[in-house]
Amino acid sequence: MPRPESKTITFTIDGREVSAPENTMLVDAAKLGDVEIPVFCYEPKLGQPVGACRMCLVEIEGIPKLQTGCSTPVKDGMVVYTQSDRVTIAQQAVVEFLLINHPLDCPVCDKGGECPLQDITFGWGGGISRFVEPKRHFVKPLELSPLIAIDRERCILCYRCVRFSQEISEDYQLVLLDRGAHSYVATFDGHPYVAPFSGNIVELCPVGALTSRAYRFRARPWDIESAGSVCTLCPAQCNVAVTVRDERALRVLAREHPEVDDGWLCDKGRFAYQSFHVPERITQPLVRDGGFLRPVSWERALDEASAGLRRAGARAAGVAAGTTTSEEGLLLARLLREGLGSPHLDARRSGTVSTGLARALAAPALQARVSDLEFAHAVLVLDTEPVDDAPILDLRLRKGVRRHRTKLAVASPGATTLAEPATLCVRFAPGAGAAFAVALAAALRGEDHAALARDAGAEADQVAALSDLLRGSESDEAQGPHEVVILWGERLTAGDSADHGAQALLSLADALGLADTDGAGLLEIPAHANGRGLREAGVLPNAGPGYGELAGAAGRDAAGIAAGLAAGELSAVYLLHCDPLRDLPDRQAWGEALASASTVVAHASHLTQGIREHADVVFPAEAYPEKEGTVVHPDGRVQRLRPAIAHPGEVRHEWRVLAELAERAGLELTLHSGAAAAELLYASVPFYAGLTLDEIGGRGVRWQERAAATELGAAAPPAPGPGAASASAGEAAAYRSLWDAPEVEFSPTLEFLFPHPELLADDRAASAELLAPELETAS
Amino acid sequence: MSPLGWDTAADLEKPPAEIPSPGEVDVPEGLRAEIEAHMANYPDRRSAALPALAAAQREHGWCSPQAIAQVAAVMRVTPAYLESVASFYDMLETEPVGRHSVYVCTNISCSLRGADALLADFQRAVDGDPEVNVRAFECLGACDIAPMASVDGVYVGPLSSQDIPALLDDVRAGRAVLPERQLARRLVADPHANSTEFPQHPAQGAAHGGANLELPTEDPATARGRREPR
Amino acid sequence: MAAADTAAPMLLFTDIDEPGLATREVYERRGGYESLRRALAMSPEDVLAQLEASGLRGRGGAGFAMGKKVSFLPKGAMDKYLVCNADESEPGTFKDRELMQKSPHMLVEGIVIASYAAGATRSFIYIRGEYVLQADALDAALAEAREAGYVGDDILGSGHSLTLVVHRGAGAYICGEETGLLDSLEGKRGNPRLKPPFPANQGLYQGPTLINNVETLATVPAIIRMGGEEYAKLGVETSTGTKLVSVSGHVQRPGNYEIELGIPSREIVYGLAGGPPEGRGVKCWFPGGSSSPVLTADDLDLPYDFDTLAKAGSMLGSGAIIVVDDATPILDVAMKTAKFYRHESCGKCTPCREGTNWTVKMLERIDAGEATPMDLEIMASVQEHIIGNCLCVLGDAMAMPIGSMIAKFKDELEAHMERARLRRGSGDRIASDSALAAQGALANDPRTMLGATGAGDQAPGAHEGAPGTHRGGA
Amino acid sequence: MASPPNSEDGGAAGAPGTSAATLNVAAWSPGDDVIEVQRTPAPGPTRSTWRTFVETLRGLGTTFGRFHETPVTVQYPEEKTPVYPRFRGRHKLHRFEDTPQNGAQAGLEKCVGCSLCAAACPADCIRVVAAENTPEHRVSAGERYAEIYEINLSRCIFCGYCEVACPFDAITMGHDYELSDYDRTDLIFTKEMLLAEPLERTPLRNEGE
Repeated sequence: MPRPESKTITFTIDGREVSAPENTMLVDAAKLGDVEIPVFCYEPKLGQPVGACRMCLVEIEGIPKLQTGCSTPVKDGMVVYTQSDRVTIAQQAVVEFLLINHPLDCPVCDKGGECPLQDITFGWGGGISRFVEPKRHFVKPLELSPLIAIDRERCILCYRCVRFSQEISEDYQLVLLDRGAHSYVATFDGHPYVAPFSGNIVELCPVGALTSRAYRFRARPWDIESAGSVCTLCPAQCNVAVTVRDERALRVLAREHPEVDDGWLCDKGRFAYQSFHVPERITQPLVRDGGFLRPVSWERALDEASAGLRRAGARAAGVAAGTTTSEEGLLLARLLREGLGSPHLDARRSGTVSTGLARALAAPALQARVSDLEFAHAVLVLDTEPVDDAPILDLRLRKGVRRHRTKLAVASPGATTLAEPATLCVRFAPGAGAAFAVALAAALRGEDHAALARDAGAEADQVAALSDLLRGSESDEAQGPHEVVILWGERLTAGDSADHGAQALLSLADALGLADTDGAGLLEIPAHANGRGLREAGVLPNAGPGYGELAGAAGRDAAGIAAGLAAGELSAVYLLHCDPLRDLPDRQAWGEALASASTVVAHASHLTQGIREHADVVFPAEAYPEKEGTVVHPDGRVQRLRPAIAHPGEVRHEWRVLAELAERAGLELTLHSGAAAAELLYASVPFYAGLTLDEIGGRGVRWQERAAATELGAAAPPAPGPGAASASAGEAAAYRSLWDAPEVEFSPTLEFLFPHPELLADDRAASAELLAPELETAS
Repeated sequence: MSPLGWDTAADLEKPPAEIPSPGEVDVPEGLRAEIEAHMANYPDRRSAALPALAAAQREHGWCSPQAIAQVAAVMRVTPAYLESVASFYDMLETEPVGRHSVYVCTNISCSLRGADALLADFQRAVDGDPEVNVRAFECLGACDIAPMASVDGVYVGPLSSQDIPALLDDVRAGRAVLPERQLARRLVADPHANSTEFPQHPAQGAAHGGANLELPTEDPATARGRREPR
Repeated sequence: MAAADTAAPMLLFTDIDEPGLATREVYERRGGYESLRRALAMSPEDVLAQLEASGLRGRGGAGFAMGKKVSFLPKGAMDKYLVCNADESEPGTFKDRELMQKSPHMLVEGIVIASYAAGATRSFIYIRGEYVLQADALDAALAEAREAGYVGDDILGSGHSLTLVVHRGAGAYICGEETGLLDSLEGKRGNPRLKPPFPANQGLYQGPTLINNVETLATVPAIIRMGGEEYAKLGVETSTGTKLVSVSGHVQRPGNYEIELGIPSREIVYGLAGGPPEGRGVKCWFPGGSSSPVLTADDLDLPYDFDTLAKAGSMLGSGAIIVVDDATPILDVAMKTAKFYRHESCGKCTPCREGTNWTVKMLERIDAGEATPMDLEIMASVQEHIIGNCLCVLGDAMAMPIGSMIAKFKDELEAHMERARLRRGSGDRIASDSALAAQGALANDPRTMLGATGAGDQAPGAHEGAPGTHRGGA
Repeated sequence: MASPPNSEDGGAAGAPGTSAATLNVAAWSPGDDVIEVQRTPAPGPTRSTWRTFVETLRGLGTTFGRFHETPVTVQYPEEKTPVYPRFRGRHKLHRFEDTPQNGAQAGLEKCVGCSLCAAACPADCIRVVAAENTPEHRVSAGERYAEIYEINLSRCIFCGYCEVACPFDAITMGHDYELSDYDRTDLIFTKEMLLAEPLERTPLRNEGE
């Protein structure tokens, strides 16, 4: 769908000529001329303006009544006054009305100091109130959910929170009850407001009516600093601003990036920062000694790890996941490949896509941007559940349907939360994603797909309907090329049918002409937060940095490593931000594998079961605001993590630990700073060539849009090997809840969402036993 | 006193109130059929919220959480959405009330003719009777028979305090309330509206228009006396 | 009877009380649905031309030309909607009730003709939930009309189709505001929407929507029958045709009257409705429902039409005349009015939500003797701050009459305030009343009317800890 | 303003000397804006003799005239110098007295931990970490209280902005000026120290003294 284009017009505001794009709302256009029009209810992210608060009244020449600046689009030659007597009186009147029932308890209010109501009262209010009647008083604060407190005295009924619930996250749980001056924000019958995105209402609230219970009274705006970062708790990599006080993270806010997150955050991203500062966090190196993990010095831990790995030599293996940065991935790869001579490493959950296909899938022409999800004519969500795998994209898909009438189709093995906005929902058998894609590609090519659909456990006519939807009707074609985005999950290329899945995707792309259409393409949601970056850094069994060919034979993939360890063919494994029992399929196999491994080295921040029971050396892992390094968004946006808070305890930069181990294994790296590690990465990956930290900046840069992108090289996709795509059992039950993460488990206010309460008790107890005394003496 | 809900926190033990899954809520068959029929009337199923809630209120007596959950289950919307709608409208009760409703209009035209005293007398007369819900109501659109009341949807007026016992007897017995005072029987006041050709409505007698209406006859002094009973 | 001189041509009320007029049989016997046949024989453009020629102005309150409203709808094939606003809840108004109850087919016929002219294929009658009898009458009439093929697919072989649904509201004044009505019809809370976009472009379900009052639509068959230009000859130049007026309050014969626009208001109040009870005079009167600024007895000679009343600082509104006699304290009228709008404010926009609430509190303080003359100024200024600054007109609907009462009855309000203060000081109202009367302070204060607060307070929960009942004597 | 001890007496003693240093504008005038001040005694034998004897005797007269007076030295630290009532000394935090009104219970801290003092402090010497009151553990009258309240008195410039900023009159500047210590860390005053009554009361000057 063509993105709106607008021409620039000139209008006059307070006697100043200002140029602005036509039809921008006056409030936004005025900012271009350095004129501020105060607003409460206006928030463009929430959709159409509602004009409820009446704070933004302005005078427009030729219109007798005052108009709301938030809902009046600018037109050429418009003459606007925001300082005239009429406007001043009206604005003072609105402030006076709003403060009638506001308790003015700013000193105890968490919003104090960063409160739009304070600022606007100060800037546009009359200074006095003529309201002498008693104000209303109620019990406060009240709990709206375990995460959010509500103070109804302070509410000015701007509708932002209920609009969010109804129009953005579309959960319709938070509503306004009663009428008129009695209206109040509430939920149904005292149920809590629990939804994946509920925390956004705290940030939206222009007064202190909705506050975060985790941040409650922790700091004042003048006590804190804000540090830009990138949340790496899931592949969506939302841009965030970490609120820092005394070098600890106290809060996470959205740092709006229209190409990444659109200004929203999921509750995991918003509240899981608490897990960085809990006593259960590992802050010292641990070594297994006499069957128990014990805190030791760094030197000892490095010695043990180094010795264990060297003993294993080529029989060592590595698995990276979670928050691992690309630099760390690269160093792990070099440690294993060059230092130990082992090709066995992986950053995927299972299965290997052959290099040629991987390169073809990464071709810049095929890559969709995140904003394409919003503007495309049709979007197919294929074998992924956005709300669990990359939550923020769920909001983007809903926005596309709501605002741009994007046709949304969902193909999944189970029920989807996108059923309501979706035009079409198609089911297939669990694990049969690749087979389904093959059937769909056949349908799109106009071939007989009935048998293929049956193999995938889908209904043939539904597959046909889906193919019709993706192809678009003739009237759609009249409006220009039909833009289709396919949002697919990594599990489509999992297990044995990885190549089939990749092949099917490429033929889908071919049939829909995705490569030739601007605004169309493929967008993969990898299983791990930096999945794409790690693959590009060469953390793959069959490819080096930048999908380069390997000198030697291909190594084992994650499943292969597990099998190798269990069979004794491999003896050591290096786990980077990965507890295989949690993060990788086939828990049982991994349990056996880790039990038989002679050396297990792990970087972990919490003692989850796999680490607790099997790791021999545990290095304390960094949380993302402590890290320095590069991560790559699923759409190829290279983003930087910069240290925002201090390392707790004895935590060290992980790239430094890996470099140290690599040097002990005989490599000459001479890395002295995080920037040097980044340089090494950008030099190693051909299509990152020439990247600098300045170029990445705070907003990141898509490598596909840089000249060096051609370095990826075109690869003729090899023909699929023998054997049909089949359901892979390992991935069948692998839909993993958003809340199934140690960061959720160890965040005090978030833990109620953790889906495995039985694990929670175990992990807690073990951590407390091991770490608590140490921490007490340390503090 | 604060309106209900203002001081209420969420019960963190409860699960979030999402759209009830089918089978989670038992819906009486008749109610389900009625709501589904309403939904078929509109291009968007949400439009049926008002008629559906009204139907549920007839079934349950008020829009109880259970009633709302039932409607939500049939309409496939969240209960919070329906609660929000129900609490906006005066005729949808979000608190338990008596099964019979007596809305006494206390808006300006009725007030000018003594509705406030009528309401007070009504409330005294039903004090302690949980079955009859007497409440003040904004203009019911029957200022020509002021002061008046809508008794279970039937408009009667003009009323005086003397009519209250008879009226309540009729309500409790399930009879038609004060048949001779019902709006349905009233002719328009405009003397020109009815030319000649048709026979007079027997119940209305010979007189046309306003002539058949009894204006409250008491003088201001007695009116004042009645209004300040204590 | 004096009214006989002003005998207007009957268009809507012709034999309105004929038994059985609500049935198709009687309605057709009286020439019903002839206009529909005639309209369907014309092109939609011709029907629209007739409506424009008639000069018919909307009867709901705003008085916007109906033909123009229809012509604003975008042309072309799309889902267009026609919504009949039968949410008659302006205090003092009860004319639509009469039409729907006694002549529902006239409305149905009007809707079908208007939908034909507007190209709308879906239509809804949004009737207030309190009108049970009337909604039932409409449902019955609709069933008959469907049976006879006046509503449904391919009406009378014209190719025009229309689905018509009676939608019952549930008690909210704000749903009479057209955009609030649309939200309510979509199953939401009846909050008004921001305009623009206007309903004609983006209304019900985001489609172009024509919204008209019952009386307006019920007039359509008469216009088609007699021709637009002929209709325009009735009334005065900018206010054509006949109008139903609902007269209530302190008059001897309250009820609905059909008048030709432009007759003197005195004819209506004194001639038709018989004027206030014996021995009383008119203190003030609302010419167009409770949201119109009040006029005084001096204004009774104004011709009753849209423009004259607007020029006099008020409005014709929905044509509901409420007469207040001189035995009624103006404060009680103001209090009733303000409380009504406080109760009915939807709460969406700030000035209306807080302004109505604040006004009631100030009035209560005045009545409780806790106010000073400065409070009258504050109250007047609050009304000015509300007018024109709200999302919809409900705020204005309170602020205009209250503002007009403060302006026109300032002396009385100040006297009231002063007496209340004295009473408060002496603590005993009855005793002090006689004492004050002795001093002549209570002249012209019969204090008859209503216990404007106390029992009449129906806002669910006056949680603010209201100053309490102030009518002493407890 | 706090005056140094004995400033009045010192001023009186110096009076003769200053009167001797007469202003002597030279005959020549370098310009209207230049005034020449002669600081040495005027030359000449008469003048010199006068100075040697008469002035010395006059000075001794003053000295002996004061012989009968008691000493004015203040025996600090045994004896405390009084300060004026508005003297800005070490801060104090306050509790509600036994006045259980306005929702405040007796003895609750007035400070709600709003941090406004920290915001107002130009020396950045106040650190407040707030926490939430619970029914079981109620410290202040509001929703929040100061869990940590520290003033680094080695940085404080005693400007008094903190008491001006405080919306609850919870912090005021006291009269205690004895703020020396052997260790800088001991100069970080905690909430308990600030809430406690000073061991010895600083004497106040009387009105007009």
